[in-house]
Amino acid sequence: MIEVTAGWYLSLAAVLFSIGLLGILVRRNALIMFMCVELMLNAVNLTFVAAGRALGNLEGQVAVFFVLVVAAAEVVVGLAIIVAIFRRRESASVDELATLRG
Amino acid sequence: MLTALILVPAVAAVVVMLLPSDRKELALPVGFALSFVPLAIAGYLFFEFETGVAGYQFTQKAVWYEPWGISWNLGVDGISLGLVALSVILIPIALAASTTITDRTKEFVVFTLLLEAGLIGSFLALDLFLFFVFFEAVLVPMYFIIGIWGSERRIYAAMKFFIFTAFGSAFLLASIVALSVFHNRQFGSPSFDLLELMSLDLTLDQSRWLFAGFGIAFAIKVPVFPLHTWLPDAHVQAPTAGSVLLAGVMLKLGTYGLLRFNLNLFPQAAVDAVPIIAGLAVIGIIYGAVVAIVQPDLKKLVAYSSVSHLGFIVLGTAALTSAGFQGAVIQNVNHGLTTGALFLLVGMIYERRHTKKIEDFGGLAKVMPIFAGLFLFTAFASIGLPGLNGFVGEFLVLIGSFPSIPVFATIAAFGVILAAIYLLWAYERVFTGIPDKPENQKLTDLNAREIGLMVPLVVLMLVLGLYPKILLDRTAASTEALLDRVEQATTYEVPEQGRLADVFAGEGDE
Amino acid sequence: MVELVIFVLLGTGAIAGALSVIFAKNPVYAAMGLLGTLFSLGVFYVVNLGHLIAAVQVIVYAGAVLTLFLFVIMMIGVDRVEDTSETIRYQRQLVIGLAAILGVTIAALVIGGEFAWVPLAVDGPIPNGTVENIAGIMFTDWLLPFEVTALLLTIGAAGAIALAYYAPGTSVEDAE
Amino acid sequence: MTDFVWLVIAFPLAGAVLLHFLGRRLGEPLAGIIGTLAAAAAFVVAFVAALPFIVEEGNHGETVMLWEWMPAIGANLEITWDPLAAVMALIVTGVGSLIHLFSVGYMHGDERFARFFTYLNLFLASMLTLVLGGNFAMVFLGWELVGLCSYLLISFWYTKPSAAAAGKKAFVVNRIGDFGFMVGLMLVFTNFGTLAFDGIFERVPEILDGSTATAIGLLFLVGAAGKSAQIPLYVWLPDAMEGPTPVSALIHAATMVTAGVYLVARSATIFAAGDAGIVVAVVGALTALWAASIAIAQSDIKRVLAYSTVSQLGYMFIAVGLGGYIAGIFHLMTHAFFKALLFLGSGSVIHGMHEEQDMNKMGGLLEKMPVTGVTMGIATLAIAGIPPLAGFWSKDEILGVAFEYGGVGIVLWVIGLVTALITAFYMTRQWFMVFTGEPRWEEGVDPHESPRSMTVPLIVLAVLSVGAGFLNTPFRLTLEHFLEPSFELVKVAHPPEGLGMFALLAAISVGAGIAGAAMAGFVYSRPREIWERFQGGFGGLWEAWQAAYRVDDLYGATIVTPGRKLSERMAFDFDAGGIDGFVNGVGRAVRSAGARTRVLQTGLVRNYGVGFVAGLLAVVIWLVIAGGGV
Repeated sequence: MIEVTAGWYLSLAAVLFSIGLLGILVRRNALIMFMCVELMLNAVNLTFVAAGRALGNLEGQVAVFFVLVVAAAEVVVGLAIIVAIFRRRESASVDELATLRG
Repeated sequence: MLTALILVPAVAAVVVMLLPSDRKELALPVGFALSFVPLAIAGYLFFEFETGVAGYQFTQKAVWYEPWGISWNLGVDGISLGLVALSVILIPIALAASTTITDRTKEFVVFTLLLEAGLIGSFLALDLFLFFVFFEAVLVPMYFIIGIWGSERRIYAAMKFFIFTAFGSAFLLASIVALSVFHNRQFGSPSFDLLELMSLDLTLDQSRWLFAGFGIAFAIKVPVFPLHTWLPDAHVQAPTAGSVLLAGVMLKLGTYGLLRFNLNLFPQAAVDAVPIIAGLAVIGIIYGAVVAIVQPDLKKLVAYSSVSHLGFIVLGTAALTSAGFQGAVIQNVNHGLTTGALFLLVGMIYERRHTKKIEDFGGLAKVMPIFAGLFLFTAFASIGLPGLNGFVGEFLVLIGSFPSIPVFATIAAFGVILAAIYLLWAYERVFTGIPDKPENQKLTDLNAREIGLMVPLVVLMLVLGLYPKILLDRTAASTEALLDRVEQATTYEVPEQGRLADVFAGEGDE
Repeated sequence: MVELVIFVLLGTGAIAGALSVIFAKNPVYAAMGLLGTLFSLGVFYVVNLGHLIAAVQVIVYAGAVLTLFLFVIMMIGVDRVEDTSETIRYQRQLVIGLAAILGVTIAALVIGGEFAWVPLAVDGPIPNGTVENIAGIMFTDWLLPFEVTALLLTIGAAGAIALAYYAPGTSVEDAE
Repeated sequence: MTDFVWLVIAFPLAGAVLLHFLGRRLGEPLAGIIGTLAAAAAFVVAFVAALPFIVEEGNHGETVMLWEWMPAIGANLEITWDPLAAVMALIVTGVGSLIHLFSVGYMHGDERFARFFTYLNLFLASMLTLVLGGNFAMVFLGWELVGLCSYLLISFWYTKPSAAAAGKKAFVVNRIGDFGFMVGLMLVFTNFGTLAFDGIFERVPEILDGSTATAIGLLFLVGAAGKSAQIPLYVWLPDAMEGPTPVSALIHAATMVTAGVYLVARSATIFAAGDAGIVVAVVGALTALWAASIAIAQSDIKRVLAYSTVSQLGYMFIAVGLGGYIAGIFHLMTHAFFKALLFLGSGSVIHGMHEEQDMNKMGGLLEKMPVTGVTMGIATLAIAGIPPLAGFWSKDEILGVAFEYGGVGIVLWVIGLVTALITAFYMTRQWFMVFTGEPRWEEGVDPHESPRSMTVPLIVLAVLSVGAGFLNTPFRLTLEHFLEPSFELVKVAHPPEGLGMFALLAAISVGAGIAGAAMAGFVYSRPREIWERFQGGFGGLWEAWQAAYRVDDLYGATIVTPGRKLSERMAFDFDAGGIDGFVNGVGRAVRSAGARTRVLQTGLVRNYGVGFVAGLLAVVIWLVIAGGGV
């Protein structure tokens, strides 16, 4: 029988991460981009956990814990910004926000 | 004593700055008066200077920043004495010539005095880092003088002048730092002291590259042929005082640098580079003169004539003979006097007619005889008429450079003819004939102030022309020492008539 | 054997959820996709002995964060269908190109066995991710990060309020 | 013994300085008188200082040191007082004083009267510096100052554009000559290590080899040609007639133009060591013939004399070139007298004719201006070489030297004879056109004799033109003995020995002279139509002579205009366009590069995202490959 090793989980995490990454580039809606960021963070968590298990200690899970906290803070602030901008621009499309053009 | 010579103008600048702003008219007189103090100090210095002593005199050294070996190290010798005297003489004259500057006179006087401090500092500095600081410090006031009080395209000219020189000094800085690094590698501690750096033994490649680094910065400053296009613009746009100081003293930073640093620090590279330097110098002489002939603008004509005359100085440096060096050193001073005077005169006519175009003038001699006489006198001094100061420098350079680089000397001698052509043709178009244009008819001749300005310069031109010994004796020892330094440190030996036995005539029957 | 089944099933579920986040026309469906992925990851944590974080994941992430998302989506009223057409020139082609390269690289790594990470021969049982164990480590070695994250959260909250604060009477313009 | 000799220079110099500052206040006649006194004082001092050479035999004179100028190169302000210097000083101050006296009358009414005498005195001082200089640097000092004074005096009436241009032309052409002289000096310095005469002339044989001596000689020739208006640098002298006539008399006849001859004579040892002498002689001969031919057809009274001067200087060059230094100096002296007389005479004619210079508008002036007419007649006979006048003795000695030299000398002798014939022709033509025949002046012009202050110098010079010849006749070579000490170091060439040969050569040269004079007299004493027919006989040649072979246009076309075009190209295209263009180009390039890169900043987050991811990928791939991955 094929034994599921940590490597599998890592490759799955890699796939998820790249999906999240490309998602940011594709979608114009700020919220979707935010979800993609969340996706990438979760992929990282997966790698932490898989590695923790492979190495036989719990450090990975503690790290996941902190990543979660950071993600939460980030979502809170991000959404607040999006709401503020939305109130101003009536659309959540990122492309309109190009005033800092060169 | 040398520190005083540098600090006094700086303090004077601060004093003028602190003048109450509502008493604007006070700035110029106070500045003018204060500028006599450094003149006095320099005068004392000039006469206390012992002739026949090759090394640096009145040296003062104080450690500035130990870890890098930078020290406030000052000293004067034959080569820099003349230049210090020249700057100290030209500053009061430049200030006195700028009474027509009415807006922001305070800043003008402050910048001029700072310029003086920077100039004297760079001529006295024996520490390369200190020299670089002053070398750059001099740029800023001149940039503002051209930029604020210049004529119509002054911003362009000031910007071009600044960037051109800054481009050069970038190489200079790199080379200076490289030198101190080599010193550190060889002696364990970095040092910028000129004397210590002279004892460095660099590989031929290293000294060639460093020679090029120093050379480019000074070549731009001189200016040497291909790098000269900033000079005419800077001169045409600069106010009278600016031009006088720019041509009179600032250009000499380049020639002084070549003599002091390039030859002392990299003698072998200098000897190998003689054909290139001499070639560029000769091109400069001929090219500067040829281009000057057809210049429509009087100030540009004088600017190009400076390019030509400075070519002689560089040729003297490349000659590597006693007469060549002496000629270069004294021509540094002479050119400052003659070109400074020419710019003063052009400034005077500009203040009256507000134009510098030659064809706007005509027949001025009838209307302004004194002005015409002074202009002719200065023109002949600049052409190098014997009996006036221009001749002494050029003749020494030509006589000095013939034994070592005969072909270049002959071509350079050709420049003497071109000088006569462009100046006399300009004189003819401006002064002779009948004053047909109405504006020219009612021009007033020079007033007492203007004549007073010219008197010291005229006297100096005559004195240096007929009795140059007072300066030649003081420079003789240092130029001989420089020649010995080059000869010992390289395979080059001075040609048969290059070294002059009776060069120390000064001591003989004084 | 069970682990393999779980891996395959939930792995595809996670990927499907992720893809739906990107390609869903309606943001709400995207949110649901994300919820699916989060849930499958939670299970994976359990499989990898991360019991506490699985619980936290499900409660905090799926519960709080996602609801916040939904709340914002509803508030902004972007729940109508969006056109996912691409406006920036070359953007789509570039992304496809990058996706291709990314795919190839991951494939090469997986095949090359780069991820085939055989677990070490651990002496003794692999500790279980129970609350005691994690708390033991967190409050000893990792105390400083813990405190810092606490502070981070309070700042996050304050920041959110400041940004979204909409004092009555101030017009939209000068609220900037 | 003669340490007061520096006074010779000091007097005119002091006069110049005094008149420069106080001239305007001294006013009309007084300034002139002071000027003349200064010149006369210099003459007296020179005369007194020259006595020892006459009294004791073989006195070499000595060098008086004033003060150190440029000791490093052996150039001090020092005076070498020897017979050669004495003769030159006497000529310069003597003729100078007479011309000063003449100018008092001639310049009457000119508003820059005092300034004129300042320049004249300054000129005397500089010429004396040149002649008395103890080293080549002093000679060069005098050389250039003399050029300056001729510039100031030629363009004295600077309101006349042609005068100003003539002044500039004179200075520039002189400057070209000075270039040659300067390079020669450099060569001298490189070989001898000093410029002082006593450090050079004794050591010439041991230091200079043939070729260097020739090189130095040729370079000195360039300088001399510039100053003494020989081919190709003579073009400035005819234009120099723009200046007042006394100036032409003093500078462009008697003194300055002889500087070249003096230089060759002074550095005789250098010329003897090499074979540059022959070149000098040939140049002299060609110039003599060339200028004489031009003088035939000139209608301006002063231009005839100008070309005649160029021609006579050619003679002197023949003499000093072939080693006949004494003959050259002798002709220099006699020429100074009668040429100065001719110029002053023409000045008095012009003065009388109210500034009219065209001979066609003169004629029959003899009874109106008898003194001028007679004195100019004497001078004409002298220059034509009619015995017993001075011109005959000196010119004949030169022809003798050429004849004696043999080989090339013979050719030069023939050219000399032909030139003598032509000289006699054009001088007599001038005399007849001006003083005989029916008057051709316009109305309102009533010529009158010049005042006494102008005629006295004419008379004195006339006497000298007659008497000077006897100074060095083959029977009693007084001048020879006087100048002997100066030329010990070199073998001086002499005309053939024996009275027989002398008589033969003299007969030939006098015959040529008389033939020329007779021909001119025959034609130009008759009415105007005869002239036209006679001049028509020469066809195109006459126009060519009149237009001086269009040499000026030739120089203009080959040197001046292309030179100006070149400098315009260099100034406006190469410098402004090229180098400046490059510098500005660099500025523009930087600005446009900046503009282009600005476009990359689109402001769109997702663009940046793409960049970001691409970078990330590159790193990952690199890590994988480099990290020994796959």
